[in-house]
Amino acid sequence: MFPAILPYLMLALPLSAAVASLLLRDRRVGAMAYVCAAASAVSAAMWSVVVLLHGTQTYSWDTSSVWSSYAITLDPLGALVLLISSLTFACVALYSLFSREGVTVRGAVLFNLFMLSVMLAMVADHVLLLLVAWESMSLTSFLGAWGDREDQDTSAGWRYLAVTHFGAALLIAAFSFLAITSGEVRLSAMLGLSGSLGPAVSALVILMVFLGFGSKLGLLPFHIWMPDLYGRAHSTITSLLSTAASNVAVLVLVRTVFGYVGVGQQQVLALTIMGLAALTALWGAWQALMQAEGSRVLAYSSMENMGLILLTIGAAMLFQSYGAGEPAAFALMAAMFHLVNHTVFKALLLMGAGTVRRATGEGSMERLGGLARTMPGLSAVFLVGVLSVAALPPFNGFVSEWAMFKSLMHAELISDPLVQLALPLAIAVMALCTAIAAAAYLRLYGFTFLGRPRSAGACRPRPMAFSELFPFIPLALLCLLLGVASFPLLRELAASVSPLVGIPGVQVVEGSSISLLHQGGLDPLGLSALLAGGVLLCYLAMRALGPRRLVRGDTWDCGTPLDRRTQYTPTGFSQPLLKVFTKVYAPVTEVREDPRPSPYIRGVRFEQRLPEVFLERFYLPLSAAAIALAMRVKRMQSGSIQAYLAYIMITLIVLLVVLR
Amino acid sequence: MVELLLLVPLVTALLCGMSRSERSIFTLSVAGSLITALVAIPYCHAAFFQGPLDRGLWYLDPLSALFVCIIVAVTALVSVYSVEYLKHDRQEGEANIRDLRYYHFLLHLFALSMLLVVVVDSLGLMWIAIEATTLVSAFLVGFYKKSEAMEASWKYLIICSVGITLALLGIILLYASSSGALPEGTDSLDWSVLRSVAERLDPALLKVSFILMLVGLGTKAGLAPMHTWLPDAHSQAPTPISALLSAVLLNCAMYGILRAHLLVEAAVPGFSSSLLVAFGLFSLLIATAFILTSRDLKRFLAFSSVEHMGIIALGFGIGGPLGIFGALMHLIAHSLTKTLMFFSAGNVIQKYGTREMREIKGLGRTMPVTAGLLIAGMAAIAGTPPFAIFIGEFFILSGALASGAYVPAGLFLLLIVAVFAGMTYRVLGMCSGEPQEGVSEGEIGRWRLLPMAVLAMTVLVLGIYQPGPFMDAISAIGRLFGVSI
Amino acid sequence: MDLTKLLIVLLEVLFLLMVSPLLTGVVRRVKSWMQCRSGPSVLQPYRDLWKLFRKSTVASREASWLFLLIPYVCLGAMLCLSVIVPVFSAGPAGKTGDMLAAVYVLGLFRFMMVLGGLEGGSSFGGMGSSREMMISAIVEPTLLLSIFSVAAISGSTDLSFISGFFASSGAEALSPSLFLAAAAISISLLAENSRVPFDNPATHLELTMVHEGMLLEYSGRELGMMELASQLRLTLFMVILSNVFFPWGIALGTGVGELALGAGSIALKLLLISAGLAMVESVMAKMRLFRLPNLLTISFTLSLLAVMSYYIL
Amino acid sequence: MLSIDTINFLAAAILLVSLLVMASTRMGQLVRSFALQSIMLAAVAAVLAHQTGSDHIYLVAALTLVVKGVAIPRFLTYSVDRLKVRREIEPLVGIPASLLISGGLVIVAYYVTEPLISSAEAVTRNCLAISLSVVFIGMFMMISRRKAITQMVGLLMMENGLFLGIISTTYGMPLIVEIGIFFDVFMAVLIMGIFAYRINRSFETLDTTFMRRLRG
Repeated sequence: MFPAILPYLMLALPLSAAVASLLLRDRRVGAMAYVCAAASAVSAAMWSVVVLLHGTQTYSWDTSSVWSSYAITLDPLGALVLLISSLTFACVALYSLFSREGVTVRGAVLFNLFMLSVMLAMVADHVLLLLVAWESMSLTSFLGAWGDREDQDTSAGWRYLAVTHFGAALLIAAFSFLAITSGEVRLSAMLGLSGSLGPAVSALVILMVFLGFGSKLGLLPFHIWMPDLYGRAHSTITSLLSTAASNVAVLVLVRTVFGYVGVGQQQVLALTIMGLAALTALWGAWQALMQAEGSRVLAYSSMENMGLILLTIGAAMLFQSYGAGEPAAFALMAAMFHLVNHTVFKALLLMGAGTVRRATGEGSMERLGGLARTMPGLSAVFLVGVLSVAALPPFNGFVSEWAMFKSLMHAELISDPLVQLALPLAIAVMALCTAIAAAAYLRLYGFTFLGRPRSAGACRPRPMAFSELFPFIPLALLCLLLGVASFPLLRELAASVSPLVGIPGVQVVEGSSISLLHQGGLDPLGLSALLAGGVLLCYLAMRALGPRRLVRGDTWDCGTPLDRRTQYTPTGFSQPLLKVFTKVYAPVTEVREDPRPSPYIRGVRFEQRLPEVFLERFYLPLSAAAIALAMRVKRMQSGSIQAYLAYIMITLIVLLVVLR
Repeated sequence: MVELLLLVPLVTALLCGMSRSERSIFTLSVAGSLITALVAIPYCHAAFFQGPLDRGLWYLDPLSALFVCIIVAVTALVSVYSVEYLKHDRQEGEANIRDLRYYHFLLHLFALSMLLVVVVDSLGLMWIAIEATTLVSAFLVGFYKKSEAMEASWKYLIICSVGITLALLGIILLYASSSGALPEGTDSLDWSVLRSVAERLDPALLKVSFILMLVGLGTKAGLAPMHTWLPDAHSQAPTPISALLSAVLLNCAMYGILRAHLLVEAAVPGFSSSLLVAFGLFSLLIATAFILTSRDLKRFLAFSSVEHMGIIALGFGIGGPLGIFGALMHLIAHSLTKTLMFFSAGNVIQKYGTREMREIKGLGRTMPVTAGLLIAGMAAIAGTPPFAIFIGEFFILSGALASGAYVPAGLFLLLIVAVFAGMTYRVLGMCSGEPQEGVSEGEIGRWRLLPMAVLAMTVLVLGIYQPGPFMDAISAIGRLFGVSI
Repeated sequence: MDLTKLLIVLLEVLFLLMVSPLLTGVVRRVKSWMQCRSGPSVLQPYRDLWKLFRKSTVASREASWLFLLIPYVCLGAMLCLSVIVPVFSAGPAGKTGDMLAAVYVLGLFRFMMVLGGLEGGSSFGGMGSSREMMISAIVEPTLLLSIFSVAAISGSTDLSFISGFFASSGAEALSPSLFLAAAAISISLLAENSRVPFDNPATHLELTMVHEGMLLEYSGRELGMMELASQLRLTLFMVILSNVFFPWGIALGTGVGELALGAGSIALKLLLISAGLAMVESVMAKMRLFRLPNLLTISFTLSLLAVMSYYIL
Repeated sequence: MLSIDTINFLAAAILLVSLLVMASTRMGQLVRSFALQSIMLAAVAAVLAHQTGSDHIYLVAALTLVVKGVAIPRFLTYSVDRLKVRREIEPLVGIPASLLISGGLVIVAYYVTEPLISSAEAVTRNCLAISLSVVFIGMFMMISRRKAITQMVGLLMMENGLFLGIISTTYGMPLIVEIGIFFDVFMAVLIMGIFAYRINRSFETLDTTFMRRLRG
């Protein structure tokens, strides 16, 4: 039977492609490896569809070893995430294949391995497989991001590894708790363990899982690696890391918290998680607004989006802990939907940012501008991505953000005053994040594509072949499709998250309209039709007034010819908001007078720097303290043999006297 | 007979010592170590699957068989690796043909003494063998005859001798404790006899005896704060010898501690295991500090050995099926992985002519295969899945959590993360960047990559899939500890 | 959707389209009275629009394909919004439209308009865009929170439902939280529509302008569309304000008499609000840009309090 | 009973000689004191052998006398002459302080062995405590003295303490073990001698406090 080989294809293709290109070290093989990756992604998508049609499928391989049998399983929830992720994978594979600077063997190998580990992590039904896939994701993404660069500075990459390894250690601890409590290594055999774990330990486990996965999602304070990685690494890697890796993290997090452990009565924990997620989202939005590089904006934007998703998941936990299953299911559905949407538009945006950087040779928005005229195709698809990420109708980000907002509006179902204060606050945070992040995306688009070019590279970007643009198109279409006609997907999502909250079937979609408990719903299809109709009407009305006569002229310049320096800069653009939130950013300003030979001309230099608070106030002191402590310990290895012998003697005497 | 297992390395050592040409030395050495490995197979098989071999002086139970396997395997790999290593040394003028003879004579003698440690029945003879390992390996540590090497071997000799003397006192007290338990006139130092009466040994004497043995053998096993000789000796010895020291010698001392632990645990439950946990964690703590600050590649690896011996002690201390399995797995995996790490370090050091990690740059460019294996080894040694060490750490952690030892578990987790951070920082620093002037591209030697590749594959496979016989052997050892794995 | 409903919707949209320029005219007229000027006719905005629609367009050389698309999107979004927002009739008989979605449609309008400001690459456009984003970063959360409080009281986010709920429940629905929300939305109305004290719609002085700065590069037909869209936006805000907080007279059925009453009452309310707006604009001065956040934060706090007080009190 | 008293007397004398070793200021004095201790140890063994009548303890006594009482001291004296070691001891901890600390170590040893003694025979009591004391003192000797040779003597003293423990608590180990231990000790001293010679060649001193190149 054909569908039975799909999972094998999905896993074997990238593995064999990676091994083949590693052994043969030929660029053509590397190119073939990307094709294999795309094929594997397609088979993953097909498998997901099969699972969505026929229900959960499990494959297991018996080993006589300590790990009993390895198994992979795909449930409908996983299938939905895998479906969208694999479509994105296929696009990114094509993007890498067609990219101008060509295919490198190393890139192809790492791409395939990374994709393999992501897919494996999504379907893993075994503790070891999950942990292996998870760590291999970190390692391959790290190698992909840093390995091919010649720069001396590996500290940023090291930060990434260290932080994710810390997260992995927490996950290892958490899953080891689960495994010893259930006596199982199969994940699907774990169900509702909170009863046997006890409230304190299950809270600990949930927190560890949350922080562990959070380390990849950029949860505060684990986000420090994100901007540097996104700023430096190739967009192939970042576009997968931000999307597929996040999908894995959230998917397994949801499965663990709601399925394996079960929420129980963890109200305080849920509120804590919501608080942390809210801070993450806010911090991400604030920082996204101030970054000069497009890829760094997108890094913080990932942080913001993941913060919102985790906030909604936290709300779902809160509802669940009070026994309100329906809103919990709705919140989970909203979060998962935003997750898949984020996959689509973030991959599009990161690929776009990478293309811009390579076409112009400029990474900073301070030196870009005007690309909409020279790269119209890219500017159009990028606009779709920006509108999606800014949650504007009729694109997908809008629908999922609407649903997330809506899910927080069920405070009246729970009579606890704490919750009734917390949920409105969550809404306030979400609203603030959305607004600030929208400003950041606007700035990203406006200063990259609009206005006049700010550097020579931006004046004459390398032209883009259609094959380069092609991988963007399915993603852009998907952004629109998921925004306009997402109701079948939402219906599936709602059905697949409802077992997690213990409710047989939550009805959230009626016709094409989404709502819960009849509290006002959204009909994305209708709204989009109205929008399209409005625009069409305007167009027809204007046509009726006669053809447009268009004259090109100079920009209004008040009589002073405009040059590069008269244009608004991205820094200037965000300056008012910097002033508003000056307490948050705590900018370090330095005004220096330049010594000049002439007494009549005064030169003044103004410098403003936004400190990376978490790095400078938390991590650097922490590591400095650790090193200082280690240096003190190091003194014990003084080189004196007498001292060494004294250690032995003292140890011995102390032990004998104390324990005799 | 077990004597054959000991005879082959002895003969190899003597033949190597008498050979005239470089070629014949290398051939003899490799052949000898491989034959030893072959000879060991039936013994180990019997010990694992047919119960202990108890023949007079010799005693081979599953635990000894495991150590025999590790010793012969690592020795074989080391003798293969040594070929090109010493050729390179000879080209550089660091060693002449006499040194070669001397090296191989001692190498096989060293292997012999370590084999002796694990196959004798009497604890007294075990002590003698352990002291013999110190005496033989001191010459190997001082192989390069530089003043640092002299210093290191002196410290090694003195500190380990002191430690081992304390251990002997412990053995004496153990012996004394048995006098009440055994029938008059049959007091014995044989482990197999002591084991059978373990519950009736005098607890007061046993406690003091265990402390003395733990401190004494712990010195040799590299448990902090008695580990001080270890970085010196490891850094000064020729790199293949460092591998042997780290991967096998430390384990031999750990073997002695385990033998004592098994006895004490039967008579005074909980006493020795809590001491093992304490020493394990302390070693982990101290080693972490040094790993974070070390600059010398081989010292760095030596401290990593301290760390891992700490983890192994922790695992055995935690006990239970999970802890014991984890510790055994970790012990095996650490031997193999650390050998791989030292081999990689040997390539790097011979290529760059320095051990200073800050002066080593751009390995990814100059020696891509070594760099790849180094990174794989680093990932493995830092406990990244799916390498075998991860399995060990995972089970030790699970064991700690299952037994409710949350504080040790938390500390353990925190420290291995810190170690990971320190490890990656250094290794990445070496692999990236621009190589300095005068370092040509290309690996040094192809054959030395073979044992490394074998090791890397083994730790990888062992992490993902543990073959049936392997698990059977482990569970045979587990039964010795009274747990069913 | 049956035919009557469709008809009502069409009527409402037409009504809004027709009345929007008039309201702008009224505001200007009232303001000039207050300044003891006779001022232009209230029909002047119609004439302006007609003139603009027939003029040819001058576009900057620097502007891209997006520049000419933006006015269509903006006006289209406002048309879409006028379909959603209940004008004459509400309740089960009225149309359905989600209030949260309405905020997002407004967001789309603003996003596009601000992007338009960045086309051309002059410093005026950038300045206007930058300031607009600063204001909207706080106004949008305020709006959403106010909606949340209203939704919490009425039990739905459906605009028509809310309006019908308040119309039918009368005085018992009055609560402190409603007042706070009304205050917050009123301040947002001023901010969102670039009125004094946030912006001065009557000036093109570069140091103060926000809204006009963004439209500086537009001309002819496109300018007309943007102007109309802005006027429509003001009207829609007023309609929302009046139909949510003062829904008296709104039709709850589809009877002709009811509808006529609804139309009459909404027209009256719009006139009153316009007059009020003109009063506010006349007695207040435009604020310094960096004092705006204070006012905006006040409105944000008001809306947060509105939500909180609903649950606490 | 005579022999028990004799053994106890000799054991106490061994302890006193350890303190004498500690108090030595010259290399020659040190080595001679050590030789005296070894001879006393041989005497203890001989008495014990007489008491228990086991032949192999006679052998042990003879070996102790020959190896530790004669051969090793001569080897040490030869090394001191050959390597031109300075005659002074050069302690890191002064002699009075060393003696005080040694006294403290004796107390510790008695304290530690106290619970063990209750269950042991009369001979064992003192001897076990004394043997532990001698081990401690030997170890302290290694810590508090600079020269490589003094460290060797310290180690040998530790081993003397150990032997006292062996013969007094267990009346001797199995013969093969005993002989093996003797062989090992002898080899160890020889090898240390070789290294001391090499160290002297490369550092031009036997002062171990100069060997501090390997640190950190």
